[in-house]
Amino acid sequence: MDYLLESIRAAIELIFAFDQDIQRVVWTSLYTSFCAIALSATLAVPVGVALGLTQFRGRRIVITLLNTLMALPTVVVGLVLFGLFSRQGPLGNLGLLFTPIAMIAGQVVLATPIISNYVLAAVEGCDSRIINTALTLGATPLQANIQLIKEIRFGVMAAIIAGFGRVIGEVGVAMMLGGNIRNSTRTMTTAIALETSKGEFAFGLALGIVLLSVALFVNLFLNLLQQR
Amino acid sequence: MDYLLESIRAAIELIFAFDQDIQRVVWTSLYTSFCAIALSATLAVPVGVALGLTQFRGRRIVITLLNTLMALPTVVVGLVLFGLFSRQGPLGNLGLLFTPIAMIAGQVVLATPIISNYVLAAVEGCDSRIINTALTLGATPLQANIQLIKEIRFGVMAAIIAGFGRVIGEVGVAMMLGGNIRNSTRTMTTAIALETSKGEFAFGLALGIVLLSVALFVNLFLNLLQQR
Amino acid sequence: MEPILCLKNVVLHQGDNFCLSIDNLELFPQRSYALTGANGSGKSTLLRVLALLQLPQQGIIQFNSKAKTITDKRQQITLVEQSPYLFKGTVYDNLAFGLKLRGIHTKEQQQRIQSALEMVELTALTQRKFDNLSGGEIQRIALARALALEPNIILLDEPTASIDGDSVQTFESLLTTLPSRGVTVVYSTHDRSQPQRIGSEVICIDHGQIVNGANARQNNTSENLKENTIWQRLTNVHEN
Amino acid sequence: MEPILCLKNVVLHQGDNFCLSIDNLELFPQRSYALTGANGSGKSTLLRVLALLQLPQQGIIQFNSKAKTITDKRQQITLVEQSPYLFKGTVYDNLAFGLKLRGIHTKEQQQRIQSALEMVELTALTQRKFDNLSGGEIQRIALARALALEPNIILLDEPTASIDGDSVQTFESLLTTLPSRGVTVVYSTHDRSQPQRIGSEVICIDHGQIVNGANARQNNTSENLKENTIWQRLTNVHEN
Amino acid sequence: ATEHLRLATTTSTENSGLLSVLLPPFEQTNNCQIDVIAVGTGKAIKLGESGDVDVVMVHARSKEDKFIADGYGVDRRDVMYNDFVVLGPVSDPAGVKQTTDIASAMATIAQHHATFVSRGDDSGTHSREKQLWRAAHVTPDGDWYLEAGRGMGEVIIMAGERKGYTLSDRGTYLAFSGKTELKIVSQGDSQLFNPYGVIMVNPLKHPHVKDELAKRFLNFLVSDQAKALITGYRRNGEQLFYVQ
Ligand SMILES: Nc1ncnc2c1ncn2[C@@H]1O[C@H](COP(=O)(O)OP(=O)(O)OP(=O)(O)O)[C@@H](O)[C@H]1O
Ligand SMILES: Nc1ncnc2c1ncn2[C@@H]1O[C@H](COP(=O)(O)OP(=O)(O)OP(=O)(O)O)[C@@H](O)[C@H]1O
Ligand SMILES: [Mg+2]
Ligand SMILES: [Mg+2]
Repeated sequence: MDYLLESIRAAIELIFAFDQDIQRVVWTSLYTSFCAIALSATLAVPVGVALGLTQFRGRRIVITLLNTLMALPTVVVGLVLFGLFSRQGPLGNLGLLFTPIAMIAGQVVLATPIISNYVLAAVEGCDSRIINTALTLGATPLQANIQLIKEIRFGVMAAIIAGFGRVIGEVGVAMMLGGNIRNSTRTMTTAIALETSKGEFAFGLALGIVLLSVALFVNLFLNLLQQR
Repeated sequence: MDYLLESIRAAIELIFAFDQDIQRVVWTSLYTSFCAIALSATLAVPVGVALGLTQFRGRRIVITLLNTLMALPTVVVGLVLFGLFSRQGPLGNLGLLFTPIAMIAGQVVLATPIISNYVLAAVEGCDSRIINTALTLGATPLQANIQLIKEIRFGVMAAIIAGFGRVIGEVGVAMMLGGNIRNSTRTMTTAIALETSKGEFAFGLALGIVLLSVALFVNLFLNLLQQR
Repeated sequence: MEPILCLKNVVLHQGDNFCLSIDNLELFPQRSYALTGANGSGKSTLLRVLALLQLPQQGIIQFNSKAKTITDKRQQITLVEQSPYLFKGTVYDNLAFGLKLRGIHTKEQQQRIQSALEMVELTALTQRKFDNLSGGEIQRIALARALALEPNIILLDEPTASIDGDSVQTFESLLTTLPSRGVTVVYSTHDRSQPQRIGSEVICIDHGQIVNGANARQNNTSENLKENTIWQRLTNVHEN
Repeated sequence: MEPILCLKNVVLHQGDNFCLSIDNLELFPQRSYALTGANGSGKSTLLRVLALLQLPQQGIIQFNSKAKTITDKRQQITLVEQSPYLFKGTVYDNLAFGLKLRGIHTKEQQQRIQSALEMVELTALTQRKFDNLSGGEIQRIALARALALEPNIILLDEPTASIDGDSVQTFESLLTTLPSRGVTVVYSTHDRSQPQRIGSEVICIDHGQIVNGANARQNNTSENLKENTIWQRLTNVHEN
Repeated sequence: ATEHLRLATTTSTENSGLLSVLLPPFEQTNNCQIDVIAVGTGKAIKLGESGDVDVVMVHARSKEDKFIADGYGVDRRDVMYNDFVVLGPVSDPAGVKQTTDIASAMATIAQHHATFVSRGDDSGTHSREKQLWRAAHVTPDGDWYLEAGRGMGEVIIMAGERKGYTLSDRGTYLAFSGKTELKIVSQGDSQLFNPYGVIMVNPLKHPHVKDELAKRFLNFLVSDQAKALITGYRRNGEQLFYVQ
């Protein structure tokens, strides 16, 4: 139990010292997560809206598959993308393995089902009159859908926050596709995993506290955005 | 890339052979996830509903904290609960470390913020007349809240599915608190991690396919429940 | 006679621009009252206060009944809102909701639901889902849902606003008979001749205040009793 | 004269029990039509078809206009639904939505919104949020939102159902003047004397079918023009 | 009920597959079950310190000594050893194959700035790698030196992908030899000797430790039966572990 207290002290020291290694690691975590979420939202929001609004044969099957993808373990995503990006793989000669781009790709795969499911739930729960109201006021179908997204912005923001939490806190993809290379692809989570495997529990936990503080700031910021 | 194909073949063999080891691992994954989700939902649904319906000072702060908790890395949850359950820790003499109970505890911590955030979003998006309609028809405040939950059941089910996906697919907590002990706390995800670290990529991926199939069945079942 | 529901010095601020302020309002049992007033004058707000759904910031609401808990009181006062919400499920489920809460199950539940739907002439829709109904159908189902509960006080917010001409007549006859069956009726309306047709005292609201009172104690309702088929049905329900 | 909107052999099944079936309906420009019929007879459904929102399973809808795309057509036909939805935001935002889509910004946008809110006498609510309005206020804002767009055809589903007595008069006078300003008006109503007051042809629907037609080609509207303040305001808008 | 004995060991030991041959005879004769918790060396020792396991089996002599000196462990036994090898691409750009001893092998890699992937995780292997750099009088630094902070298998894969060199224990290399193009470029130096020790957690410090059973287990590991099992264990036809 001691190490819980110890780690809080260590975390505070870490945050105040904020040495270059930590800065680097925080920065890598943040920018991969942001890129991943931006890409993933661009993909997932339209998917969620489309699934929520259209009726077609097999729709429930598609939704169930999307639900199932939320159970994708990070290791599995890592393995599959590793197969794509490795030298032997079809995208091997791009040399993307163990770069941030590979990590971002993995995180997009993780976040997309989460965001689309969230958006889907928001669309299914929303007022059925929104689209017709927009159309009769002269909107194109696309504009009507955009208005729908604006109307359910609370749900969309919640989706993005959930997706962000998932990718900034995940370790498997970052580890397998990034490689946890110091000064390059080491993120907060892979650093925590490393410290833990060394038995440096207090330091690992301290990094965890740094991670949560960073996530808190990002969420405060998203919250402000939303209230605007 | 070869191993992708190889692993699909291996997965099919695995599923059809379904030997005792695999059975055991699937069963451990399933029952810890179910227990965790049952506990977590009992906790999280009321929290989400309460946060969605009541107005109080600091409400947005509480919500932002809850959002932040979605970024909790599994390793950090593992570390903290390790501190509690370890022999040195306050709950040490219960001897829970490296048992399914410790894993369930960790999974509850992971799933609870996800489920409550989802439910919160559903409540914030729902029709504001529900509670008053139930009250004026003679419901107690509790009954009115239960009716609200029934009205947003699609959202609640989505929350539970998301939470289930999170816990059945996560590896950090199962690894650190369960210990990946063969015939005892080995789950599908820790088995995948083990095989991967052994270099048995195809077998790891095959287990991943088994995991997704299991998740698919559970989701199909939840889907049926919902449509009833 | 004692008033059954009574507001004293009630003040309720809503937003920056609206304030409901009622010095004294006494509603007597077995009468019918019509709330009139312009849009935004506070009719719906007053009805929600009377239904014990919205608590005023100041003042006293007295409900003359043996009920102790607020839920017991609410079980005797039912409000049909201006734009009613139907629960997800069938029309039957919606009508059964309040009955179940009152421990009314099986045969009696079915009978009450049947008669309530007969009153609003919608028995054909019993098994219809909540989300494919016309505006008037929704309103009539909400009315039936309240009537099935046989409350002591029934509060109706513009109950006939989207109901067609013929049905309005049937419904008004029903409303006319309720007081003599022991029910106190309060409804809001924009139809100026409706209070007279039903035989109700008019309470006129303007900017959240009562401008002509329901406190002149003449009872002009009891004479207006009509015997008609719907009324017969209602009688049957009560005798079952 | 050519009809502006014309339905031929339209069949629309809705659920198992309802079928809208219109052999021939011709609506002529600059006239006003009143849809009447019992609850569930199909008024709202027909209005949604006329608004090009709901596609019938069979039949032809002809809209006599130069507009090519369905959106261009819809921009000339505006429907106010029976229970209107207000977008999250202020009353101003709601009125601005359609204007922005038509490329109307800044000054003209403000003026149009101002005059539309004057027509429904709600200028005081310009900056109010969508979720704290009374039932009648919502309906009036939805009407203003449609009027601000100055459509060729305006479709109103029970536009005066929750509007108070005085405002109904003002609004009816406004409706009466619209045809002579080039607008074709179709509205549904349960008020039997309303079509006469406004001077509209009556289209009566029963079980999804037209039972007395709008195809007797007498124009009984144009005489009923009234000059009043609201009309003056509308004129100003058009001349700006 | 069967008694459970908790053994914390390094991932490489578990992954070699030896334990599934070595443990069952002991489990049968003693009617017990050994719960193997495979983690990093540092964490395995930490689990021993906190008393969450009964026995620790690792390969990091200095850490083991400290563990015992601090009073957490008692009764260390040498069980077996294997050896480390330096892996590199077939083309061997730094010409490590030409060197004869490990010190010059490491020095050559550093001179050529050839990519070297380090475990970077304070594991037994990583400690040994640092020791080897010291012996070669090199401070590894620069773009060519990648500190990966991952398990042995993953590091072999990474080094393969990057066409670099790395240090690995022979067992893991054999397990991954089908998954990488890396070949052994240096082996056999006495400094690559890798002994495994087994230590019982001090029952005086942690009374719940099953010292009775643990002691029997330790005795078993150094018994002739165990020795035969260890030396008889083959993977891809190669012997992985040796006993003194
Ligand atoms: N989605 C749907 N599925 C099945 N039936 C529907 C659906 N929507 C409406 N209906 C039915 O179609 C009929 C016509 O509905 P509509 O809303 O057009 O009636 P209306 O004439 O506007 O009635 P009101 O005066 O009550 O507004 C009703 O009986 C209604 O129950
Ligand atoms: N949550 C709120 N916040 C601020 N103002 C509100 C809120 N709810 C209602 N109001 C205002 O209170 C006033 C009274 O509303 P109420 O719904 O009681 O009017 P009403 O008499 O029922 O009108 P109508 O005839 O249109 O139904 C209105 O001006 C409305 O805008
Ligand atoms: Mg009202
Ligand atoms: Mg209608």
